[in-house]
Amino acid sequence: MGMAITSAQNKAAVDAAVAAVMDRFGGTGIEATSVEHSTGKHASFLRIISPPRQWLGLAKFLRFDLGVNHCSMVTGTHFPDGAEERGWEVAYHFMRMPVKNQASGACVEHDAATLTGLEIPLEVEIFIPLAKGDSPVVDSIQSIWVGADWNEKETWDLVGIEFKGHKDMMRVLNPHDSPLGFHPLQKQHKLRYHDYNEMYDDAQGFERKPTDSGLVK
Amino acid sequence: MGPQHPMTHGLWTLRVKVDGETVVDTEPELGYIHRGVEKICESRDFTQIVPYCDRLCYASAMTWAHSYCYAVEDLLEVDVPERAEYVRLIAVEMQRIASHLMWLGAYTPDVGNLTVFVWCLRDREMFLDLMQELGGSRMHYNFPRPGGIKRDIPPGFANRARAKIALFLERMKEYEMLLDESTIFLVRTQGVGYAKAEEMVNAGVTGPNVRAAGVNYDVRWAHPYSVYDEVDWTSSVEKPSSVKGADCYDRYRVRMTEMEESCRMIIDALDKIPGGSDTTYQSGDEKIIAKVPSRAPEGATGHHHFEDSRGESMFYLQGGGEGRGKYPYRVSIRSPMFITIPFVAETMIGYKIADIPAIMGSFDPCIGETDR
Amino acid sequence: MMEGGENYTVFNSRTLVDMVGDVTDEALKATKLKQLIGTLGGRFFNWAQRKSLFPLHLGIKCCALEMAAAGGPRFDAERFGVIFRSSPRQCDVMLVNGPISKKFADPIVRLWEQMPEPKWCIAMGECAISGGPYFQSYNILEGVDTVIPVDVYIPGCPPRPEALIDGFGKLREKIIRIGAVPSQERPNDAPIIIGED
Amino acid sequence: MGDWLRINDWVHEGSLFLSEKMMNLTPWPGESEYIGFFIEKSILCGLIFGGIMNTILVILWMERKILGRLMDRRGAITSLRSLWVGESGVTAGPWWQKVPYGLGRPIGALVGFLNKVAGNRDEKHPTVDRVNNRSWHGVWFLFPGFFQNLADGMKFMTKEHMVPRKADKWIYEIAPFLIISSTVVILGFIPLSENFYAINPKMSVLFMMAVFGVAPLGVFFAGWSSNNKYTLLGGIRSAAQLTAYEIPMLIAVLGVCIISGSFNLVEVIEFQHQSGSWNLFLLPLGAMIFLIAMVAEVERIPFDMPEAEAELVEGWWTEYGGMRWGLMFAAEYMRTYAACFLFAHFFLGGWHAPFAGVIGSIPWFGTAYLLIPGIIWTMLKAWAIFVIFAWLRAALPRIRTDQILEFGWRHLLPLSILQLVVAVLLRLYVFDSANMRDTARGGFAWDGGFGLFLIVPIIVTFVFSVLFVIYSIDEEPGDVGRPFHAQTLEPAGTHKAGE
Repeated sequence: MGMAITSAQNKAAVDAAVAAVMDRFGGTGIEATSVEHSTGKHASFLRIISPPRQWLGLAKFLRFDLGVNHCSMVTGTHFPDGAEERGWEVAYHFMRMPVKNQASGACVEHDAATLTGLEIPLEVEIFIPLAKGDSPVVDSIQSIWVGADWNEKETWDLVGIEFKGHKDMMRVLNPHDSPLGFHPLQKQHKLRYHDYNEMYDDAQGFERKPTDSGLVK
Repeated sequence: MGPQHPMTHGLWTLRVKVDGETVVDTEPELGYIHRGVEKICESRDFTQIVPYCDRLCYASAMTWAHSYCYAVEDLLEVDVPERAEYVRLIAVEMQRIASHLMWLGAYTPDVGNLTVFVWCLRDREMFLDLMQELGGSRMHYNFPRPGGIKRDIPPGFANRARAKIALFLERMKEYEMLLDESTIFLVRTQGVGYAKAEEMVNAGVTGPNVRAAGVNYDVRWAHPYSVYDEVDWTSSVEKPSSVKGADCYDRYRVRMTEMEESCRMIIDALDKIPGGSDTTYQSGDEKIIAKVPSRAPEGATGHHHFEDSRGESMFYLQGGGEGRGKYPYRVSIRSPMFITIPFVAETMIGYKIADIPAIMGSFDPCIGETDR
Repeated sequence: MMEGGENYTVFNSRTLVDMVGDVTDEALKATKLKQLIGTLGGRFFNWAQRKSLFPLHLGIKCCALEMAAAGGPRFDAERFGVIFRSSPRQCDVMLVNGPISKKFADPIVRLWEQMPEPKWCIAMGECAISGGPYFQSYNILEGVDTVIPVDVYIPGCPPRPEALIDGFGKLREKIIRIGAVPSQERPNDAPIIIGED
Repeated sequence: MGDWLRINDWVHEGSLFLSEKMMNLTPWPGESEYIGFFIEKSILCGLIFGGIMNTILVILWMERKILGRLMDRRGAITSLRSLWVGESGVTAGPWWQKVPYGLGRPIGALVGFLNKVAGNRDEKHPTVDRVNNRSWHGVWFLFPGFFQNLADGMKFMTKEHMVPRKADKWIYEIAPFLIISSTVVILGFIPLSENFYAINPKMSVLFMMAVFGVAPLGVFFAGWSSNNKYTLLGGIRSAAQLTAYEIPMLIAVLGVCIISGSFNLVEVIEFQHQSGSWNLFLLPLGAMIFLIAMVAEVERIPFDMPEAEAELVEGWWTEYGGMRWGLMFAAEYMRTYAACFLFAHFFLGGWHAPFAGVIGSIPWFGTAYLLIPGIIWTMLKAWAIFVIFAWLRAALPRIRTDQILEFGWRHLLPLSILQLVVAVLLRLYVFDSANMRDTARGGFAWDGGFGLFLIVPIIVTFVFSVLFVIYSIDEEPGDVGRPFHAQTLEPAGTHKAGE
């Protein structure tokens, strides 16, 4: 009981992070705000909107100065109907964990209420809007967070966002022999039988051939 | 190894290069049950997505559905009634026990003992029965709803849960007798599969696997979301045995203690639940489910970090899809095992072939969520 | 010498064996002994086959856990001779318990071809029957019967372990009805669906 | 002290009589001895193999039931009942009408009769019948679960025979037969009773141990010829493991032979009886080593690394299906069974009833007790050993290959030499050959010269038990360091000598 981060700690950490980011990157197009979750404990998190040019510098700042050591997720989104400068968007989610390498037979015995400064867990959300086009490119952060490696692979595989500087990019979820440029989560790909009539008139599939007939036995 | 191989706990391939019996290089290969859930969810409304989230991970359906529900509540700006939060906590912790039991059951055949596997299945049935009372189904409960829960806890549930947990805690001693006191089990798991805390965190490994290395980090207290700050529990952290990090035995111990903590949490939550654990509200009562708008405005986003039984799961939703916002525009799922599997594959290098299942199993892979 | 299937020609004894076999066969046919032995032994072998159905230990998705639970104490499929083996060479039944993705279509056909005749296939769960909740997906086949012939369908998402055991019961009924014939010679008209009768 | 069930003598006399009668009709009456020998051996082999093969069903059944019970399950409950009641009400119809010459009519009548006695009871309650069809309710004499293995074996016969395309066909085909034939040969040398054995050469122990070592060759052949990485690894592991455990096992057996003064199995057993004490109490360490090594030799848990299911699918028999696999499966259990027999013979006094002297002196009961044929005692002892095997399988996880080998070479081998020394000392300085007796009670050769009956076995067993207890008490959990780190950063073969 009582072993959770209080909202005061949370607010303090996020405010300090916002101040640090704005202090370092103010005026470069990077916007850092403190946002509240709209449910539950209404905890705050740090949201940064960054142009792609500044991304690598921001990432290094987060990793080495703010101690954000855990890359949670990379999400790419396709906005074919969006604004010109936001045809694609990459959303990153990071976490800060109070981690040290442990000596033998020891562990971090801390009380959550006593954590201060950079030890307080922090949630970071970063949006990077990319311009419209066929080949969206963003810098890879594979070398900063190892955990971003497979996340980026997946984002490229499903959404088709290229990560500049990523070594060993390959398909992870789709078959290796998928056609070049096939990224199923792009919006021009419809769900296979999305049409209502097609779905229900011939629900058993007696007349319809799967789109992949001939590809498999 | 794979895709059909008893080691893999699902369908995936691990290409292993060996020199004699020593593993020299590994390369995981996923995607054998990639189902495109993220794409399908873009044409489902917010309630229809819950069953898909159930089916993400076959060993812990409840946690994934809850993970989604918290994210969609963040998107739709809903506050959940407190009683519903308590029931959710009970359901999630029971699912965590069942999932860890399934892990233990799958892990012990990896090191060669079939008895514990069968016993774990036996005890898992108790918790499946309890969850079946909540959701109505054995595995995919479809229990939480955006804004609350589908049904309240049924009459007599609390007493049955208490009795079964008391029995289960007795049975856990049997497991510990059979495993912790067996020298063979110890030599198979101790000193095998070291993973360092800092490397794991950097590589994105979360949950029990990283807590086994002595890192006291748990989303449940670091980013408190449900009523976890009100019930009585402590994060189960194992002291690693070596500077090299946590070995398989540590990961086994951390899950065992986590099951005990979950039992404690459930009992405590049953005592503290507002309205009392003996009352049952009708489905749709505002005490257990809040009013939820069915559309999300364009541009709204919601995400939620959630402590799944395998690590930190997360949903990231963008509102404003088709049907004027009735569907989400983009659903993105963070699977803990997707990030963990490449790390585990590297961990194995240098060990013997016989250690591959021991190491792989100790990280608790679940391919359903990995491939999505 | 080792190529093709012509290994027996080394001693040129194949023809001899064939000839002796043919003569014996004719003699047996003439005395109807073959029919006698075939009918009598056939029933016993039929019994043996239907009482010992080894499914392949192949866990694809959710139903794999119900498959495991069916082997556990409460349901205990081993009572009925259902024992899970890991190698396809030693199995009689392929229990397909999940969606078949495009990537997995090839391996599962290979697994099916590695199993010796007579063999059966049980499609367990909606995903294996028709694609289930993922039938719209870009990566999922519409049921396993698009790649391998299915004998018994068990609906449910996932079916309970009792349903799985009942599925094996239905498979036994099928075996007693049409005999333990290889999968190519089996009448393809009426797959069994649990819950129909 | 003799056994009234003198099967060897009966068969010998009977076949001699038969051959004399037969040969007197031919122009070579003097050859009847050889013909008689041939007939005798054929009958005996048939009896021995038939007996052992049939009782293997008991072994398999016991394992399933014991494992099932330990795992809170029932185990197999298949019974022959479904032969006549069909499956869930579905039958094959009056199939006996297809049998030519009307020979099927008695079968039809039999089926009808069985259906009346032990068939579906009530057509109005199909669910009850369906549940009953799975099992034996009310019909105890159908031995539920016993025929599961019969069904398995018959099924293997009908399975398709497949040879992998890349396999080395000849060796692939030969390997299972190598394994099973060498196993069957062992069974021929096992006496089931004082007067019931197929053959009893003077050096039977040596020969048996030699034949036991042939099967690993077949295993290695099978693993290599399948041309599969799992089977190859399994075969290599098997070869390494069997070599490592053969030596301690042989030395343990050597201890037994030294203390008994014979390489003949029958004489080893008779010695145990006549000297008054089973070898188990004289050489407890040897018995333990022999048991452990035997578990490893027959590749059962915890030493089933060659067929480790978790990493090597099914080990060296992954590529075998159908009857070839059935043969290897049977050979596995035959070896296990042979191991049980050997343990019973070497250490548990073979066919001699336990406490024959004490119980035999009870007036009426004792007489009846001594009349129990030795073959029953042999079987019971072997089955009791098999219970230990099954128990181990349920209780223990699997050991890693390097740990298996290390345990074999570094622990079992020195211990086996130690027990060899103990055996030599006992035989040379303690044994009193003058006190051997061939009575129901046995002799008292182990009185240590003090006239105290069985003083030596008691002391040895007590000392061993104390040492074992001391050894097996765990130290404080906090004090024990973890085992050494097993990670090899340099791959094998890259080490240089002297580093």
